[in-house]
Amino acid sequence: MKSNYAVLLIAIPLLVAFLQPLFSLINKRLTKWVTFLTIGFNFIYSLKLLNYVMANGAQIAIIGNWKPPFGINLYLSPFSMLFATIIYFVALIVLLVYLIDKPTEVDDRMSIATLLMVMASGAITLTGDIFNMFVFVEILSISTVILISFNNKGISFKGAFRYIVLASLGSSMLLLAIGFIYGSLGTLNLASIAYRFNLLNPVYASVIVFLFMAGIMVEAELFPFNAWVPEAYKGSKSYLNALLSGVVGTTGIYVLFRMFITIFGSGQNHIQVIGSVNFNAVIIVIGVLTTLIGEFSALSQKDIKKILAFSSMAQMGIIAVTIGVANMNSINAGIFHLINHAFSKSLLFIVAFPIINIVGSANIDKWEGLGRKNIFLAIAFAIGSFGLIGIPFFNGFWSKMMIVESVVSAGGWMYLVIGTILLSALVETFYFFRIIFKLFVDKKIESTYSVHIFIYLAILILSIIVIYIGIKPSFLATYIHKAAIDLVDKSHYISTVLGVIK
Amino acid sequence: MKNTQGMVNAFFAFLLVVILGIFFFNAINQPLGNGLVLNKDNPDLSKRVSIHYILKNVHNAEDYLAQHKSSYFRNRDKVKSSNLEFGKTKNAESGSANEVTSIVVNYRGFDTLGEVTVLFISILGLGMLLHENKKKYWAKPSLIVRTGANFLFPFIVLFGVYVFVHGHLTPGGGFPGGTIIASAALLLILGLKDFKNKLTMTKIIESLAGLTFAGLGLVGLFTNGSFLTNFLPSGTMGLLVSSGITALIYIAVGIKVAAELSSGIMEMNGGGEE
Amino acid sequence: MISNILLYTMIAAVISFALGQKLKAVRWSFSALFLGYVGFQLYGLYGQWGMVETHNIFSLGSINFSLNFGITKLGWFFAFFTTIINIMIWIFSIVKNMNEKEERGINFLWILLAGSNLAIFFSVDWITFFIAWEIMTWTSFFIITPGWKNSFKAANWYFILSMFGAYAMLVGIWWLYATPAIHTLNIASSIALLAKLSITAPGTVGIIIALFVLSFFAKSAVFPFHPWPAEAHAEAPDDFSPYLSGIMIKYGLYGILLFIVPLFIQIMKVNPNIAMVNGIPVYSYILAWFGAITAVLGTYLAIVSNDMKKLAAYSTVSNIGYAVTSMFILSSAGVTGGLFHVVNHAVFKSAIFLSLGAVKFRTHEREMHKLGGLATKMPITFLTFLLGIIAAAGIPPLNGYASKWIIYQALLSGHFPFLTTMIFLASTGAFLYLFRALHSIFLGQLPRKFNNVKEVPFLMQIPMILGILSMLGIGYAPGIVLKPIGLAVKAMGLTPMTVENTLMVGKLSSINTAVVSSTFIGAFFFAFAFYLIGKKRHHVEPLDNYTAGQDPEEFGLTPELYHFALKFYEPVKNIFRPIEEKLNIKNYYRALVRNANSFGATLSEMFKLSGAGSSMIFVLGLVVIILAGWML
Amino acid sequence: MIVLKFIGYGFTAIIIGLLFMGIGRKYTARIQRRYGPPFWQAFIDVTKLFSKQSLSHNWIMDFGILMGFAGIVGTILFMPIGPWHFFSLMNGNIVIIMYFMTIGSLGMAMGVSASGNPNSTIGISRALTLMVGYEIPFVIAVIGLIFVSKSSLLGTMVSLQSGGIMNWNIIKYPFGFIAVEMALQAMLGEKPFDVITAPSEIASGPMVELSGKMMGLAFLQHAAQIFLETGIVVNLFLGGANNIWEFFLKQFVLFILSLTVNAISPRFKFEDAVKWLWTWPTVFALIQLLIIILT
Amino acid sequence: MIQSTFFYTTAIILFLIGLYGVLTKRNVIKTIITLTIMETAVNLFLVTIGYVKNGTAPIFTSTISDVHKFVDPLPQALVLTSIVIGLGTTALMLSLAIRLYKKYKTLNYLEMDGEDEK
Repeated sequence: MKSNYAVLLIAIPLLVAFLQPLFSLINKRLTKWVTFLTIGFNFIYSLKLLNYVMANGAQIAIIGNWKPPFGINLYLSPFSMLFATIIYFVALIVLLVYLIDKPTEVDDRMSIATLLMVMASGAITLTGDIFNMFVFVEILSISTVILISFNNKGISFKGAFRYIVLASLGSSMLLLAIGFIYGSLGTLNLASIAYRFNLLNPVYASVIVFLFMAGIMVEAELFPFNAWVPEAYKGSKSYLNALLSGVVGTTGIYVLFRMFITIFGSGQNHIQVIGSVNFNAVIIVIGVLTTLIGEFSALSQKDIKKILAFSSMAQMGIIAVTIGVANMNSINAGIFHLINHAFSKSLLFIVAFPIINIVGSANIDKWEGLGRKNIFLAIAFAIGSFGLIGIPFFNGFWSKMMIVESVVSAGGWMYLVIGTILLSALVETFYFFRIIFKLFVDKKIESTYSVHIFIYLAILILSIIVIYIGIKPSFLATYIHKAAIDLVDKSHYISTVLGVIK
Repeated sequence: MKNTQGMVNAFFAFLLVVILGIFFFNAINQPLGNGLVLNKDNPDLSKRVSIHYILKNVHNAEDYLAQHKSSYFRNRDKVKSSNLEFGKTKNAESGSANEVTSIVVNYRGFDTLGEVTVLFISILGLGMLLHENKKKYWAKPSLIVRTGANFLFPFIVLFGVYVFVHGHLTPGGGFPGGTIIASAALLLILGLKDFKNKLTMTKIIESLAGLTFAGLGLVGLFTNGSFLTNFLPSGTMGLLVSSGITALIYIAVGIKVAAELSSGIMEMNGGGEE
Repeated sequence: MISNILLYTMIAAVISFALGQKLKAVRWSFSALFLGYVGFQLYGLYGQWGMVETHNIFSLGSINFSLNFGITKLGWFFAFFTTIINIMIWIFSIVKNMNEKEERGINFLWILLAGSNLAIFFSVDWITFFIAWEIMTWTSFFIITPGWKNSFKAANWYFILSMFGAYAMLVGIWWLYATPAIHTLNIASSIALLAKLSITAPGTVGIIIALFVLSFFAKSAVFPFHPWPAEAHAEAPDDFSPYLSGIMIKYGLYGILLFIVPLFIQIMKVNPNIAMVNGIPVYSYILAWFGAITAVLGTYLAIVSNDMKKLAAYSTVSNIGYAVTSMFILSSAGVTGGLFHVVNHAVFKSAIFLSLGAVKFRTHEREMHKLGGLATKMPITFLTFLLGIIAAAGIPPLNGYASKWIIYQALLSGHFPFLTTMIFLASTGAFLYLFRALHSIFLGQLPRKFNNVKEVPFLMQIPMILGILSMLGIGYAPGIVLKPIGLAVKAMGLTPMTVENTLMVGKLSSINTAVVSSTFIGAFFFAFAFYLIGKKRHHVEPLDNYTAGQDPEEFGLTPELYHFALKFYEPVKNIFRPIEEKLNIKNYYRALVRNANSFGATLSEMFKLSGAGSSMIFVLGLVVIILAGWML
Repeated sequence: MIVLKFIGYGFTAIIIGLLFMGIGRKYTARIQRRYGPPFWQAFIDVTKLFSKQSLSHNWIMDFGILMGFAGIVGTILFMPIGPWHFFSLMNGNIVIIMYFMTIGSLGMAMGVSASGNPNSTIGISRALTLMVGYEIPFVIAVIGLIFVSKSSLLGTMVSLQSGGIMNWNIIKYPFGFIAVEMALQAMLGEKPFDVITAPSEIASGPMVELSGKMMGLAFLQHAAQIFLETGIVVNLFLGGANNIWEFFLKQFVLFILSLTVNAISPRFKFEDAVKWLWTWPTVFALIQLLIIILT
Repeated sequence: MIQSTFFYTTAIILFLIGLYGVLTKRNVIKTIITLTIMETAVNLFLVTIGYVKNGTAPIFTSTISDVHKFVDPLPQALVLTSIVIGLGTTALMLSLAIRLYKKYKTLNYLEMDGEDEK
């Protein structure tokens, strides 16, 4: 079976990660390149698989030759492969910058951690087993801690510690939820859980969902569970923040999508009301709060990393709202926006890195005049923020249009929701334009920092993508369309994994 | 003032905890009858996937979706007619006598791969965080400790090896075995004054062991078409040489865990200076 | 065809960008010529009503995004006139930018803006409209802020209010689309369907109208959004202010004419049970009042401002107020008058801003009391400004009068005494601030430092002369503009006014503008005959003045000190002092921004809590969510 | 022919205006127990001014004065004077009249402010502000009349008032008349609203820099203005006239009324003048308007 | 006879104790300890899920081969994994604590100030 080979996406990075200590004995810089090449392999392979599943429909990859629900399986569908591909791609671009960052003593460990983090994110999107997902979430959070503390500053350790405390709390909740699920349903396979979930006692089911939510929303950067965000982003290196936002956040939201729509939800069109708890409403409220808090907090910040961190948070909130609204259009919009956000935000974080080096500060007040010094970076920053704000013919525009459409069409109190979201969007627009304006202020900057060609390359690639999606979104639309159908088709998921219902 | 704040905080925390407690207890004590709840007191294993792990007949499990939604086992009678017998059954699906091992390494081997990775990455992170640690020299260990360390070291290692080699037969396995060996390393650090950190060695060992695990999985993928397939014959249940790659993987895991934990201990002891 | 024009615009923008920083003259001339070409093409498009071009972008879920361009009568009218005025402005900016520091990429943005300008007028569905609207907003934002701090603060006013409006419109658009009875993005059909819907669901229609009106009002700076022009127009580059004031502020009015006014007219036709005031829907009446308030408020603010560009900007606000009031009267005369006033205002206000730009080009001074006596030094500029203010004040021989006359016709024949009073008050007030600008800049004493000021170069005079000619021309024969307006008004479902080239027929009275113009000329000759009597006049220096027997120089009076211009209307200010604070709506906006900032700071404090604190948020949040979840 | 008619209109207005001014001076003097100049004094003044040398600072000054005079003369053509009317289509179009009249003010203002004397500029500033003051009540009252006559033509209004004194608007709409009369006081620049010229404060304000024929033109303009403004009120409220003499008589009555007030009043402080105009006459005008709307 | 409810209750109470500690302790080490308590509680909870009254360990030996008495082996496998993960997390947290202490010379989270703004 060809699809079984998809496990290489996880196995090869693991194999390489175990080999990396040997490489590091040869040369520490070598490990960076090995990581880069491995993720490159992952990206190309996942792209191939993506096209395969787009053509042939969802597949499963069986591990250990044990059929589900007994063994662990990977579920390869347009949705999961799309996100795996995007995660690998973003990671690849970020690693391009990491390759030329100045060498440190701990590069070998760092490159292993990055590799494992990306691997884990990909694995989370692919896996079809809830406990397996938990294990990979743990790998993800531990490697995230390493990523954050890589910067080797007090604030990095503080951020890392804060993150790991919250992640541990979250993983305890997650594990409790898994315990509750196994104790009642007797299975860990996602398809199987989905198949049986509505047999549960409703109150009990809602407890499971609450716990699961608390566990995964730490990664998804949603409000009450995201207190780690600003400090961790501040502590981490700017381009690595692209991983935090584009990989960790994306993965968290992916899991929310998958779990709430396909597994816990009733698939078509609505997350079910579980035990008198209207989870649609709960998620929407969380999303709106996150957006509001994120954007307004960002407004008052001066540090670019914090601004972008809060902005990431807010965007995640917006996407969460689309999960809560859960009609077909909103799911399309949410997926689209998640992809757009991954690209634009990564671009911004990567651009911020050389800028911080040139200016010597992450404080945006000191960024004045960068446009005179290096117009390319300034324009790239502008492109990234345009993508994020949703200026026409940049990628974010279409997804924001769709989000507004889908939320408005839900009617009722959604008008309030959309009002709040747009208010936050207004705030976001304001502070991004403030930064862009500062970049173009007439002022001289003295700096000897020269920007490496790889950074330009990374920026160029992302900028082109941002603009290309903006001008010609149709190529992405086909993928998103299939992904969304895959996401909402619960019975198809079950029958693909567990065999066809006779 | 500060105290008052602390008390308020504590009270508040207490309140929250109590509410969460009510929430949990409410969940646990949901009555039967209104849908599935937590299976308490003598759970019906036939409603869980693990029954097939125990019976080692996953391949023979009937088409899942053809069965009733709430059970994994159509015929409860089949549960009673188990023909597994220690030392006699040959070529069962998973040959290990230790059911837990068969799950950990075979049925859900992928989880274990991840688990090993977690350990790997956290020790890595530990090393990264502490790489500036200077080596600390303890007070000169007493004669008893020194002699004890020298004397006990091979025995502890031997015991550790025993534990992970027999992982598929008896309680224990790679993780406990590895930990025991690592404790031997700790003993050496405490007992020998001039103990040299051997981080390079542990690194290589760890690497090779990890490679073995992942490599075995890949061999399964390329020969039998599925990652981590037990491509070796599982032999007779209960023998030392049985259960195919399960035993091999546990040995690799044991070695890996031993190397990792030892290196972790050494890092804490001052990894920066070698 | 339309898409081709828009495509060429983009190509032209790219070419301009590619030409680089050096070739200023080439770039600006190229773009002006290009715009001329566009104007020519547009002229050729006249008459091809109903042509639609569709470009699919993508479809996802149940929505299909496509760009649809078509030619409507109103749209063509706006596109053509704005392009003509645009050409005028661009000729001006050739010289301006050659002589002054030019910001990077400004020309590129200008061309993009011109393109989006056309796209707004040619879009026939809401998505296209919105896209063009947004592009216009952000390009203009970047043109307004060419790199200095004040301009950013100023542009923020514009930008935030505009974005607020744009988002309101976005919600409105999708609300339209989400309403099952409408479910279309086409502008024309949405009007018809909304009108029908107003019978069964007046609330929904009301809210949709409110959302769109919010957007259009924000763009056109109607009360309560009136503060932005003063900030943005004043701080914008001098050659961009005419565009801002002449064209950009009209987009909102275009939106109103495109959507709101036809919608009200349709509603009046199909819905018998709508609440009416004086024969128009009560909503429309309220909106007309917004216009009237804008007119008066703009006038007052213009009177008390000392910055010449701010003054002109507030004047724009008040003129928009007239047009809005007039349009919401919904009668044929009202809509015609509003539309006509839009055109006239575009002409005279760009002429005024051009002359102010010329003054600033030579003097680099913006505060009026520091100028003075420039009339003799810059006669063409002075004449442009003089005729501009005469037109703006609505004094007969010029074009401003023609549209004001129609507006009064509409208001009086529709029996709106209080609205008429408000408009008249604003109009009389206009006289105050316009004269003040005239006096402070061009009359009075010439400060010594401007003794060597020369008239602007000829290329800069051309657009001003064009402005003068068009003001006089339209004033003499308003029919040339009113006829195409008639077509647009007819398309809205109204009977257009009877007009000939120089004759306008109203319900209460009629007017022959040619006769009025000739009367003025005749009267002037009559007066001139008296002037010829008696001795030749004797010229003396301006400082040689009646000072009750003292020589001004002796008690140390310089021309600068002797020029009475600062606090010119202090008495007016004194009269309004008790309510000045309340009139200043900016304070409310500022407080809003401040509060948003401190709100954000407070929120972000939450993330600085200690480690245990963040866990506390975690658990507290979880508990609250759980409890709320059970309750919901 | 038209040219002759034009000149005839112009001279009529000037002569009647100058006559009124002269009589007015005499009348005021009599009230104040002075002897006063002869009633043709105004003609003498004008003749004298035109014969003197005139100073000018620049061409704008000349141009402005000319424009001011032209504006007023032009406006008179739009006003029906008894049976006379210059245009038939626009026979007393009130909107044109009100706006055309401002040419006069604008020209005057431009001319004197070009002189650069602060006194004159202050005067202009006051004049313009005061204009806002009196136009509000005036316009409100006129709007009421336009509503009842359903036309904005003075000619139509006059014809509606024909047929006896009881049809006059002054009887039908007394509050409106009171408002307009108060506004007229300010329009004419008589006390208590003579804040514009205010000789003791700002040395005759706008006129301070004028001399010779400039002053003469300004004088003529003032005369024409008196004719125009009283004429408008006559047309609006006093039922117009069947022949021009009746018209002049009615104008004269109005003028005398205003002079009487002038002779016995002190001057308002400037801000108070505007405030007063925005309260009392405006209130009267509004009452009138409400009455018209409600009935 | 001990019921499994007893274990569940114990696990939950232990979990809550841990949680209370996390919420109230400002000391880094104490926070780590309380987090470990929580992990233990969760492990206990998981093991209890597989609990069978009078059951035996799920290991075939020469004497025991009655599969009906086996406790559920799957939760045990999960707990094994979870313990190792807990170990990893704890190790990492402890090393972070060491770094924090070296940086700020304190273990109290509230007193770790400075270097926030560059």
